Amino acid sequence: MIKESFSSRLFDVVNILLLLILSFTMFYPFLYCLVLSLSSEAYASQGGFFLYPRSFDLTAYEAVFSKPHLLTGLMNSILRVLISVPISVFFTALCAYPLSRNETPYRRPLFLFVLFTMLFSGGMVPIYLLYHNIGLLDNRLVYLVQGLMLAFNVILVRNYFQNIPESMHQAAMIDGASEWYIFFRIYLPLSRPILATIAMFQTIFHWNAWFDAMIYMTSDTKVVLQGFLQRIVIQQEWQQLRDIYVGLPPESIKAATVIITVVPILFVFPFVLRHFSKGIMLGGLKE
Amino acid sequence: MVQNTSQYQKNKVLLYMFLPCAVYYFIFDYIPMGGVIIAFKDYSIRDGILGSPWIGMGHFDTLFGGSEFLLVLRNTLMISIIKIICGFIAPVIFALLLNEIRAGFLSRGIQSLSLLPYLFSWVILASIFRLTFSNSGPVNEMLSLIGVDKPVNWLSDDVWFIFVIVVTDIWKGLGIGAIIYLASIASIPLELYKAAKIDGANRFQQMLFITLPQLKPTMITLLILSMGGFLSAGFDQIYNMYNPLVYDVADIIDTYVLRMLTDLNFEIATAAGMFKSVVAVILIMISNTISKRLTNGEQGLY
Amino acid sequence: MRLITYKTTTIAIVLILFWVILKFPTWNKENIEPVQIIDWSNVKDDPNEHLEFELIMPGDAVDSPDALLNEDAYAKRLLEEHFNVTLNYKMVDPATYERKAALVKASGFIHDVLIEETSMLKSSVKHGFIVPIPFEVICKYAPSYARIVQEWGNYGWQGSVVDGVNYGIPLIIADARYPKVGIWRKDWLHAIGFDRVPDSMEEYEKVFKLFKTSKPDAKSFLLAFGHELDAEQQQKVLDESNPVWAMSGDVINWRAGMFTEIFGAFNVQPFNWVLRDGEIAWGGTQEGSRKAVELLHSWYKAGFIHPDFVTDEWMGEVLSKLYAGVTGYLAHWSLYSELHPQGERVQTMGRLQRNRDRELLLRLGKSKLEADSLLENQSQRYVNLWSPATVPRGPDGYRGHRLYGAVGGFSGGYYAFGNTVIEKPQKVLRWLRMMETIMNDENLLINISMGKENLHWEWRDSELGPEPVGKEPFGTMSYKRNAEGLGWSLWHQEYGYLVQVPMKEFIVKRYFPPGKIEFRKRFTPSEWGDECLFGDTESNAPNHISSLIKRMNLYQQTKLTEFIVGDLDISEWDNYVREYNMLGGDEILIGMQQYYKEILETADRVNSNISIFEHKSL
Amino acid sequence: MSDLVLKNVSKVFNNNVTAVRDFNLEVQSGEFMVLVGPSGCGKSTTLAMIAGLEDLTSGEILIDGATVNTLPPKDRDIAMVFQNYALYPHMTVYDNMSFSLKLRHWEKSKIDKRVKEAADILEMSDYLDRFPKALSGGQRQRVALGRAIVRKPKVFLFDEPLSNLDAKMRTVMRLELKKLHDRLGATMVYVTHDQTEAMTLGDHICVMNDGELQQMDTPLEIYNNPKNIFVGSFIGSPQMNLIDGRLEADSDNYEFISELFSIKIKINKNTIGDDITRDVKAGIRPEHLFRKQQGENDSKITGRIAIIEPFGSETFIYVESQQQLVARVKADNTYSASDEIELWVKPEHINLFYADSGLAIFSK
Repeated sequence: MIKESFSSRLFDVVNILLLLILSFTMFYPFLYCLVLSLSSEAYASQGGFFLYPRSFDLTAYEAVFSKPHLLTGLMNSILRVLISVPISVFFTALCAYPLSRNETPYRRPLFLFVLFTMLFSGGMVPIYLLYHNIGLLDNRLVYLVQGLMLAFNVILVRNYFQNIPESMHQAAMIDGASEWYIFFRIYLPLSRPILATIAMFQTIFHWNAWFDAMIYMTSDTKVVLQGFLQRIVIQQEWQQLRDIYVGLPPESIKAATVIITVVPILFVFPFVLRHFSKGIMLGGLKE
Repeated sequence: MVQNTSQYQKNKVLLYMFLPCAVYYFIFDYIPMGGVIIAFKDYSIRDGILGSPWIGMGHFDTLFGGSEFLLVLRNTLMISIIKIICGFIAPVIFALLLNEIRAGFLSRGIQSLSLLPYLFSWVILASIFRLTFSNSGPVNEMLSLIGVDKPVNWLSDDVWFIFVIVVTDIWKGLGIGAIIYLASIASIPLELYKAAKIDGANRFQQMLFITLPQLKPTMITLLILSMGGFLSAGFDQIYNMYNPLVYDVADIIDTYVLRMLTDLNFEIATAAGMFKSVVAVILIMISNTISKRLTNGEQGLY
Repeated sequence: MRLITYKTTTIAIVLILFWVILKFPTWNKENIEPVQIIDWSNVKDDPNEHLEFELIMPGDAVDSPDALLNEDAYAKRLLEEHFNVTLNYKMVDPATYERKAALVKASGFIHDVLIEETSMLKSSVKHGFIVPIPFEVICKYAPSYARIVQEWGNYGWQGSVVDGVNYGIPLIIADARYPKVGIWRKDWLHAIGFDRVPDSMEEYEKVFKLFKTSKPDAKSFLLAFGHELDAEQQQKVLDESNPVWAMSGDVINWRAGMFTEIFGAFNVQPFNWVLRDGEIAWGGTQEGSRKAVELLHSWYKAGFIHPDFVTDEWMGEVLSKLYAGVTGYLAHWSLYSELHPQGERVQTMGRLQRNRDRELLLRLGKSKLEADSLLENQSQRYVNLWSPATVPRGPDGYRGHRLYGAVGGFSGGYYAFGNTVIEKPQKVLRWLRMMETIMNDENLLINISMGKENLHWEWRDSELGPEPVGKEPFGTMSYKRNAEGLGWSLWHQEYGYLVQVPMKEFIVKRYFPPGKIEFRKRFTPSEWGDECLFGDTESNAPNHISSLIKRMNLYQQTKLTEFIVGDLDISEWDNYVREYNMLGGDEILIGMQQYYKEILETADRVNSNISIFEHKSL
Repeated sequence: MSDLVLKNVSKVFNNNVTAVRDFNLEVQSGEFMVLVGPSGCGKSTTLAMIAGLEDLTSGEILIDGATVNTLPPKDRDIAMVFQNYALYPHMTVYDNMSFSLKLRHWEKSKIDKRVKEAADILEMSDYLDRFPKALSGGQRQRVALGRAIVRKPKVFLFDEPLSNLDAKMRTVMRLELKKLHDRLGATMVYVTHDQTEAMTLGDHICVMNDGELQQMDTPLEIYNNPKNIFVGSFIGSPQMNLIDGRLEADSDNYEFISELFSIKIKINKNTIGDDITRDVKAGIRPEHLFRKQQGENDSKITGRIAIIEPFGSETFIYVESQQQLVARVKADNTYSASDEIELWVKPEHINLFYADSGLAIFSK
């Protein structure tokens, strides 16, 4: 066996140790939350560092589930992802295709037209007034319109389209296919990896968006799950629970709310892993 | 001529394909951009955006005159500079270290765990960190195990709060950053490493002279992108994690704009927002031209 | 290179735009007509003209479903029949009221009657959302309401005055002085040999030291169950007992009442404006504050104050530490109901302590049956674990705590009228008449605040005399009352819910339990209570001052915390004071003196109006 | 320069696939040793083991008599040139060549001299500041060579360095390599699947097949006396003709009898012993099929021409008979497809092999 130098073996040991500690820090906060949400009143406010719940007590979850807006929030979030993500992936691809074709007239200015939207934004007031005039205020359609075609995703898809060999397009042209046909039948199926990655980005974007719910929704039944969590945990609204669960320590209510919001994401996690670990080529974004 | 028209004919179809997207961008991005003129007007809702009287650069004078915005600007610059510097290097190092682990299952395991934080929104993470970084929380408990008895008030002390903000921001972006860099590392031909081994490079030298230079194009691209967000300094994170005790350090442009909005002070909010966007556009242009010149033309966003 | 490329064209357009903006600053300023001023002289309120009102107000807890106002809510129907009006309420939850109200206005929908804080009111005026209401009109149509405001908080008027014009009616809740009463863990005191509540700083210190050293929680448990345990189990209880602190606190809401009885013992309140021989003075930089902070620092070093006091929230972690037996003293209560033996807080404390004892007994090896029977015959222990503290005497003989008093239950709130009333100004007069009539019609006032006798509440005899008690068991604050348009808790609903009109003193005495009156008398004697000169409304001060005050309060909170925690040594106090004044203290003082003068002037203006209409009362 | 010895080296990959089985080799100092064989025969693995890029499962490798099994590549004082050059894309030619010296902390002037020297040998002096991207295939290969030369290593290792070049450049570089070897006199181990390279470059050739050394000898010896059917058919293009048949003893000589032809052959009695009964195969090189009889005990094969492939100076003729044959004759266009043709073969040009074991039966 080729003898590795001592420093390289030492490096291995230290490296693995370091990364294990790092992955523990990645994992521990969620464990801490889980433990906190399960521990009974007495232990929750003791604070400190624990790895396992000293007692099993579900009153915190009972309290949080008693809030009506949790279920409506969950429904809103799921609907938002199921409807917005596919539509936004389609439109991102549709927008990227003409930008990837050299023969599109005014291709460069169109690209700058899209890119500029990533950098410059009108600010909250004009957008709010626009939504009001269109009637999008307090309307779930806002969730679809938000982040429909993010310039960053369009660039990623356009790069992927450009990596598809030109011969594909030429062959189809010779067979007499129209641009729409090429787009639907050839380019879309071929770019499944990047579309899956964009779908992943959009799922995370739509699932985690809380700000638009906070600003544009006035009736509470239309707020997404994150909005519900934000109000409970950040804006200290857990006090509303005082009539039934008086004395329940705030830490366990907050922790329970967090765990309930975290669980659905863990279902998506394996899919995310599969697509992301295939890796996305970000280097060399230039056309 | 016929050939030419069909050429043009075909292109027109492409334009038709782009039309719906152009309409979307025009309505939802470019029309609100028009609203920026509020920053130059004595805006009142009754008179509407067009009706309100112009007052030129008045608001910008008050904005930069008053000490509050300058304090906010200082905070934003401070936080985003630190974040960009550390946040830019950390995923590269993490990817390099991850790449050095030979045991396949271990590196995949750590990589998937590191992706976990990227999935969660700042609302979730902020609520978790408020619990874990509280004075009697687990972090202080661990510190007391290793001898630091005086509890560090992470969330209420100015300096520590910035430290927590930067560290947690890096912690969240580590996973996705590593994946992007590992994708580039994977494209490095194995022969290069063999040649380096024969040339006498040990593992660190291989990492330094072979792996790292290959990541340059991706690093440049990510740096340019982060330039775009230079003045946003992580609104989601700070809005959900800060508390009155650290306002003087953690108040950034976006939280300032939101506060102005709730006071119905639309002009100042729009003026600050516009300032942020203009700076973002300029920064992107500068960093893009610099990167193009540096890598003689082949690296850049557009 | 082609001259006209995309880049150059876009830059050219931008430059032209800027030139246009800068060139014509006053482009179309002239043709905006000012908001019409209502000519109140010829506005008549004809009682049989039916009026419809759109109202927006912060509901008690709109979040829980049963709190949403029913269509035919009792109080709403009563008011509508009585005053020939229709009231359409939009209830918004209190936490996000400010932001949501702002956005609703921004979208152009203006309600007839709104509840606005000073900062909101000022920006509403700027955007022309609300109309001015001269003092003359208020005093003419609601003289007794105006007099109550003069009596309880005349500083309220100034908050709704913008450039000399008044835009709002200050909201008043009855006797607005809430004391900051403390409580002790009765069983802990007993366990360390104290049979009465400590009454001076020295005694406080002695008790805290004993709390710290002699494991009071474990001892009190042993006093109750010791005889049932063998020596080894008893030792186990002592060894395993968690560390204990005397108290925690919440720096973020310091102003609302942290450590006020400690500062009071040095005759100062850190976040109050007081009159010191005719001059306005700020408590935070007084010598008394230094002594109090020095004492608190020594307590912190001795481990009496829980380190979490920096970031805890009073309603959250501070309270749950008390419930969990981590702390033994807390001074934050202000309502009689909160300390009443049948009140929910005391009952919860008992329930939680019982659970903890049960868990400990099980862990000590007792079977479920044994544990329950032991708990049963010790049930007297859980009836009332708290005993109210007195306001302790300081080394120089001073006593005092901060009276959390404010004009208007919504800490500085005002009724304001949207510009939609311009076509029908009589709506304002109708609203003023409603307030005035309810104020003086005891039966109507009781019905719209507590509800209908024997339907929503009834008289019941308790050891403290007849008490009006809700249909549900004592003290439960159910939101079903909100659905009927009534206040959520019978216990401190001393003002109308749908129309915020306060109960006069004699009504409160007749309808509320004598214990409550006695409680208030005992804890709010004027010589103990140190009420802030501006109530909690210094945020009504002129804009540049109020933002400076906010910032300086935060600065003071951080500095005082650093002194207590020890990051800053007490010797630094003088340059802290110098820094505070230099950074903003002096400027604020000047601003507040000016503001105080304005308050007095406005109060006199209102006085003169009241006197005009006094003898001509309707 | 130094010699290289491999003693029963073998390599089994963790999925227990044996890549190299019991490989023994001695490379004299200054010798140009070629390892040739089909892809997957273990030649590259062997080279990697010599370089230290792969561990040995068993056996021993010595350079200048010193065992190097456990030494990492950098301590073995070897240099290697890769198939796709493995130049560092982000470094100039100069940096690429001087990289190994920089790692050894040589000071600047010494590095400069050594690199300039190597560049002169390869006529690359004016490309030193260019990036690999800006060079042609041949130039890049020269840089890779330069990188090795600079080190003045004990042993040069080549892993199919020319296979990425176009045909013309390949011949040019082959000559360069030959000149270089003669000039430096260095010990070189060269791995290729191209037999022309093997024949032209190697002082000695090792023919390998699925992990085993088939034969190690000089090129001509391998060409003329292949040890088994594999070596015979692998070396030489177009491939050696193999004709099935059997032997019959007559007095002290033997006769090879097959459907196509039969011929008397002198075989040493004690080598064949009683294996006379086993089926045999006769290997005849295409150039050893002549159109005219030259000796009296030549024998004739008749067949019909299937395809004619003119190569300018030579022509390949594919003949259809009981078996397919291919002949290599001087170019002349007297023949055309489907003509009858007679081909003569001489006894000394026949290599006999046992059909079952494939081993050669040595006549001399």
